[in-house]
Amino acid sequence: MADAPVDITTLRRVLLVPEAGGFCAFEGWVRQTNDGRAVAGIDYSAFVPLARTEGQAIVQEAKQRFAICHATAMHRTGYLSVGETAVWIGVAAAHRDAAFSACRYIIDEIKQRVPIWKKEHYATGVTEWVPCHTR
Amino acid sequence: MADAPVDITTLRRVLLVPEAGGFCAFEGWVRQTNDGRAVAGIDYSAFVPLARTEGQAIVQEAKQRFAICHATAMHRTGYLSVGETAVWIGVAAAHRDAAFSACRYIIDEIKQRVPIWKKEHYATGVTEWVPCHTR
Amino acid sequence: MLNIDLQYFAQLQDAAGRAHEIRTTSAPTAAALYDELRDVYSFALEPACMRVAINAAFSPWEQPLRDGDHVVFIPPVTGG
Amino acid sequence: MLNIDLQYFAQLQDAAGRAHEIRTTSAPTAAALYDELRDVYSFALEPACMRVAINAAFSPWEQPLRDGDHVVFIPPVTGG
Repeated sequence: MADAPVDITTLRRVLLVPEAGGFCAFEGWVRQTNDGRAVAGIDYSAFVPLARTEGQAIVQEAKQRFAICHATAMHRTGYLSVGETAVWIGVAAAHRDAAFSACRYIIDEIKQRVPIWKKEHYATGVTEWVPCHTR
Repeated sequence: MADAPVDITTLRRVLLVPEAGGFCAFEGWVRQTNDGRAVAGIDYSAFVPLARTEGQAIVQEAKQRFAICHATAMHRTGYLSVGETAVWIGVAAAHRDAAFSACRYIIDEIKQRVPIWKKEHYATGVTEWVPCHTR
Repeated sequence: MLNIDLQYFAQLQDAAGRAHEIRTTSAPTAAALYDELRDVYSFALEPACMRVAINAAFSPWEQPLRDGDHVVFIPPVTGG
Repeated sequence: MLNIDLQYFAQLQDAAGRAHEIRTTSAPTAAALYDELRDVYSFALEPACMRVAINAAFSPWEQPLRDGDHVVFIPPVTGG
């Protein structure tokens, strides 16, 4: 959980172990439209202590389920403009199958379980809590 | 096709379009062991003109098959040491499903169709053409 | 009576008009406490679509509350 | 007779002991040319596990060769 931008190059470097041949990363970016409405930015709030332990639990689960070497996840809080990176996940594995599967597992679980909420700020000035994930 | 290291930050930045909410990247790194043998490095050779057109064809196919905004692929040639990035693929899409699927499609097709060959240099000093992909 | 340390997030924070309060209650469980708060703040969210965290850990709605517990009702999450 | 511009990669380059040659041949197709070269260089790879590129485009093995064509036999690829 980070309340300011994190350098992705640094996050990636930690995963660069010599046993790893495949690396998969996922990033969630603030998108300029959602459900056809123009978005100016998104305010992310989190119940930080639980978000942190739940995020760590998800990464541990990924390590148990898939043959991976290393995995990290980072999630921003606070107000992010269009184009900013809200979430970053990186997974290093011997082979690409495990890297892709674990990376997908981690982002899917984060979206389902980690106590983070987004309030979209529309270009019109209106703000709204995003009700739930539709995909 | 690149005969020297490429700055990943620059490759990624090109994909950062405001319509994109999800970004998936895959990197292939030179691994320190293969089939139980200690690897010092890998020499990548390519039939460059065909590798380039075939790579571009794969990216175009990915754009047609999946709802993505943008995709790029980079492959190194020449001698790479353990830990160096041999291949980089980045895909930006409105949603993560398409980003993951297209990224996976591109790396799978590259490994099957693009005329690039690797000669592994083992710690013992022996070198050997990798016979074919086992996974 | 129990003193419960409540923290509110997202829609619940807007409806309650606050992020935090210490509340004295006779509610024996988180489920009962949420029912009590719905009367006070008109929370629109159904408990069926939420989870509850007691002392920063996901917990059963029927877990007995103890004095001094920290309780957070977790609206549907939308991170990522 | 045709003059064919040949380029060799990977195992074929090692077996031929060269990366490039211009060869005068009566082989009417890439398939026939590969058979001719197997006699010369003892290539171990079966054509069934390879593809052929004529003028930098994947082409059928039975495509008629023309004078000046650039031909590359493509061993099983292992990039990525």
